Amino acid sequence: MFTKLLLNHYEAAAVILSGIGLANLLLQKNMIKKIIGLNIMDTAAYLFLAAKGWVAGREAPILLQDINGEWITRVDTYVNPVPAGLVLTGIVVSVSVTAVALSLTLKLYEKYGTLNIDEALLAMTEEQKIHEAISEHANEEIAI
Amino acid sequence: MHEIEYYLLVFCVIFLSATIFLCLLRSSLGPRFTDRIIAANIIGTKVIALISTLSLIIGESYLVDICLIYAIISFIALVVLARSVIAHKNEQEDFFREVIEKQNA
Amino acid sequence: MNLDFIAYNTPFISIFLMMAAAIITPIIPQEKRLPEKFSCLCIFINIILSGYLVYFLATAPENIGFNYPVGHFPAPWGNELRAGLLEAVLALIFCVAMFLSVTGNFYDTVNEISARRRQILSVLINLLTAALLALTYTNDIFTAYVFIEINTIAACAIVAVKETGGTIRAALRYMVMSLVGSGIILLSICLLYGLTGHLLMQYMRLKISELVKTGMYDLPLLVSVAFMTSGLAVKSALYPFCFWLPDAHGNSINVSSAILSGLVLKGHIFLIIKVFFRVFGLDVISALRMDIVIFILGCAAIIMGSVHALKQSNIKRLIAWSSVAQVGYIFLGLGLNSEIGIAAACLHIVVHSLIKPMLFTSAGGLSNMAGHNKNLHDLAGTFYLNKSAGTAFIVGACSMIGIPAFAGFASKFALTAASFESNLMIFAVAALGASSLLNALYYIPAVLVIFARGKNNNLEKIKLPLSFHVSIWIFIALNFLIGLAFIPLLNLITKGVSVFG
Amino acid sequence: MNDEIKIIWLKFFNWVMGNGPRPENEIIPPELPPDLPFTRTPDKKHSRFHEITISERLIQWLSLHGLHVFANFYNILSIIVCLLIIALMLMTVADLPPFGDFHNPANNEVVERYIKAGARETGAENIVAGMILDYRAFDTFGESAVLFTGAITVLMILGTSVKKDKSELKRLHLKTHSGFEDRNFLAFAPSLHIYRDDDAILRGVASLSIPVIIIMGCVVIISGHLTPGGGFSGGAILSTALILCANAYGFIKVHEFFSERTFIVSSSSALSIYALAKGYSFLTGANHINSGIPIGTIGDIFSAGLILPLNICVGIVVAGTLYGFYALFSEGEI
Repeated sequence: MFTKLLLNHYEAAAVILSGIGLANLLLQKNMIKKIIGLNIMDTAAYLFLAAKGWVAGREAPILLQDINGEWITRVDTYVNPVPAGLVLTGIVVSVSVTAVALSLTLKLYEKYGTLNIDEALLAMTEEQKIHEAISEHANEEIAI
Repeated sequence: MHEIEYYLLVFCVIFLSATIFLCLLRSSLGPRFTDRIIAANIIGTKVIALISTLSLIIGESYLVDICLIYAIISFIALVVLARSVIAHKNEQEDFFREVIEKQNA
Repeated sequence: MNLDFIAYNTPFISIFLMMAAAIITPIIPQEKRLPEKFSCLCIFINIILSGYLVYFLATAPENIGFNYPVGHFPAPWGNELRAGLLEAVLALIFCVAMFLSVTGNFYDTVNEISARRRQILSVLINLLTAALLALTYTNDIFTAYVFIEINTIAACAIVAVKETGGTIRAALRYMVMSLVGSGIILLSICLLYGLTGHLLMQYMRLKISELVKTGMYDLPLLVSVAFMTSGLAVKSALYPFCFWLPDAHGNSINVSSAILSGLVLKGHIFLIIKVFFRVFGLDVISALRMDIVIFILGCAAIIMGSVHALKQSNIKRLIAWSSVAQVGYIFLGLGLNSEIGIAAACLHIVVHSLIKPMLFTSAGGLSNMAGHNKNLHDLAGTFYLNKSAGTAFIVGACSMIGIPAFAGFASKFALTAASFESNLMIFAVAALGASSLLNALYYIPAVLVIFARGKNNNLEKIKLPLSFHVSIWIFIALNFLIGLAFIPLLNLITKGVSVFG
Repeated sequence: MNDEIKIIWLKFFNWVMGNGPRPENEIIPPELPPDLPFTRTPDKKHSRFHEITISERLIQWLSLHGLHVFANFYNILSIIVCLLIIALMLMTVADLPPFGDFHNPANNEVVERYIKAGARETGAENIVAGMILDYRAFDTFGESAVLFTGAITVLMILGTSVKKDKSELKRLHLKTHSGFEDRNFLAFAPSLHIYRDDDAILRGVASLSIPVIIIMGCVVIISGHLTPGGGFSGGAILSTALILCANAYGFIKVHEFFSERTFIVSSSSALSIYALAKGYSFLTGANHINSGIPIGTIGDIFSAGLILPLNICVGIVVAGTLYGFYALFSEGEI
């Protein structure tokens, strides 16, 4: 198994990276660090895909010209172009997703002054308690 | 390509990667914010050198374009970071001054 | 192949129309609520198109459906959509539910959010509809990934559309959970691409059946199906991964809750069905033992969702926890791992995506009478102030409990019938029975509360606009239609499932 | 000898930890407290409620005895779960087809057609560009829609809310984090981009480099079908020009020619053109009608049918969106 892992070392690195991302996600309390962990997971997937596309001894998939100026379109010249396209799509997706997550985090910080989602819950329940107290007080006044 | 040249370039790549790790260490440990920014910037510079070396090894001229773009992006990242540090410091000093004035008053 | 032009192009046009509508909505002027009316119009056009497609496929002599190449290149090279009877029926139901939940809560958004945000909300609704339709029709797993992401972002955004601390926190939590799911799905897609070299479902399936025969890549196949299922299960709130759901659905505004509960979850669930049926094939799934896992998780979701719902005092959170239980029913049907079980699951998708928006809309109408209070004891006596919302709530509750002649009975009946052919019959029937009891336990008090003439006698009647009443009554009519005449619908779905693979 | 090594090691250690000797004339801000980590945990007890309920008492007890145990248990459990997942994935990876082998299942007839006939059928010299904008164009359309969704959502969350007064934010901050020692003023988000007199160097560099950056971006966009690059990368380069402009000349200056209205109108119209072009192409393709768009000779700038206009549209959208993200995050408005 170890020799096979050495053979697939790119994929092995990718899955270890994704494990690191997952650990970040589970262990960190800070939302920004959590989002960094998510990004690490995504990047690991792109590394995995890029490794899937590579073929030993071939060139990048942009047409080359031979000596006579003809385009070379032999299959054994170029690596697999499909993962490159998928990675491109994936990167754009992860950019927009990260932007949305970060903007929500910023709003959370503006509301509660914390980046920790559990502390935000504490602050929120306290706010609710105050609201209830105020409304009860108002009711009592009306009753009097 | 000659063998010696090839091995030299590979050595360069390995050496650059090792020094990038040292910079990474500094940028995560850095006692001051400026240390971190400088370390991050040096990483950017080293990556540019690394990519150009790689383009020599692989023989792909497209990688040089990527170098250019990387240089632009790392420059702008440095500018934005430096500016945010300046603004942050100014804001902080204002804030502390305000609080101290309040306490005195 | 002599296909009707409109019917043939419907899958693409309906997706494309919604996406184009989303793109031009930001530059439509905001006066007279034009953006929202425009998106309603587009969804209505989609209803007509999908209805025509269902009619066409149901009356066609051989209803095998068709593959629609998107672009100039045929199947293994270009993207592809697939439209069969099952997809058409689901698309029709999704469009109808979307339309009715938007029009039914049309009055509510004015009170809750500003004009600028309403415009963006209608952009998001258009995008969600496009993503749902694309998830329904797609035949390419990477296209599915892209549209899952659109679905995720838009869903989080419509949770956060009203800016309070609770919604921001709920949206953030939802976002993180869904992003974990997306990451896992992406890894699984990478693995599958590495193993098969295709991204289109039918070609992947051919390759996978070859691989299973040779027995070469057993572990990678198992890992990829497990990752795909768990990623999509996180997004569709299967029981152990469902704790983000009540926050997200309970805190947001009514139209968001209705759309999220009724439709967004269903898109992801239908994608799981698609992956099981069209990428792996049911025999491979049962060989890899995924069906048992799904079945157990489904049973757990049914019981635990109802148990959690019993503890709620907020009406929206109660309905949200009941969604968890209903998602469990669908997974139970899926875990039976037979065509008839999947047909029952699809019927439950249809039923639930009509009932849940109705419940949320009517709960919104009731709580509007009680001064926007969502606590159950504040809703006392609201039936007399808003009779149509009260009726709809009763009908929805009866449906959820599974009383005959209501829509919920149809899917429970189909699920029970499907479980008789399986060796897991005892567990399935036990879970269904137990959950019916639990549903009754938490829905009947809620229904009784809205009749109670108690302390809230001083509430004033607020007149709601016609759009609310019309949507609610259409919901009720559809509910009775399905509940009384579900056999033709079930036949249609069964036919669709038989040509699905 | 041994001591020398020790001293060298100590020096290295001090360097790594940042404790090394500092230059004598270095300016150290005297009154500011030292750096803390990015965030800090605030005080457990918020002092507004003085009644102690049972749940609070339970929480107190837990915080004294049980919470540490629970937190450690959770951490250890999640580390174990992660390690298990990594081990499982490593076993999976060991089973996968070997890296870089041309017999892999991924190198099949699909790739063969993309490489062999790609240039002839799409007219693009860059096979990846031909693939994502012609063979699998529906994915790319969805991808632009994802970017659009993200931009609209961020605009909604950060841009359309009522701006809080700065003093209000400070009050909130002081309420949750009392005391001096906290230096984490994310919420204070000072306006970064004011025109300042001491920015002459930056303005000089920017006035030289912004035209170059814009030309670079345009070249990357326009030659997207010939060389690596295309709409997404070129748009990102263009957006860096806008960001540099905002930094050097102030945010107001950019606002003169790139406001929120410009952003929405430009990206909506660019995406509409994209959608129309692709919709035409998809519909004609699905109905087996010749679309009539000339492909041109491979290698020319004006070749590859719709790929060039699509790249330009995508470039506009991406440039606007990325600058919009930057502006919204730093200023709260575009």
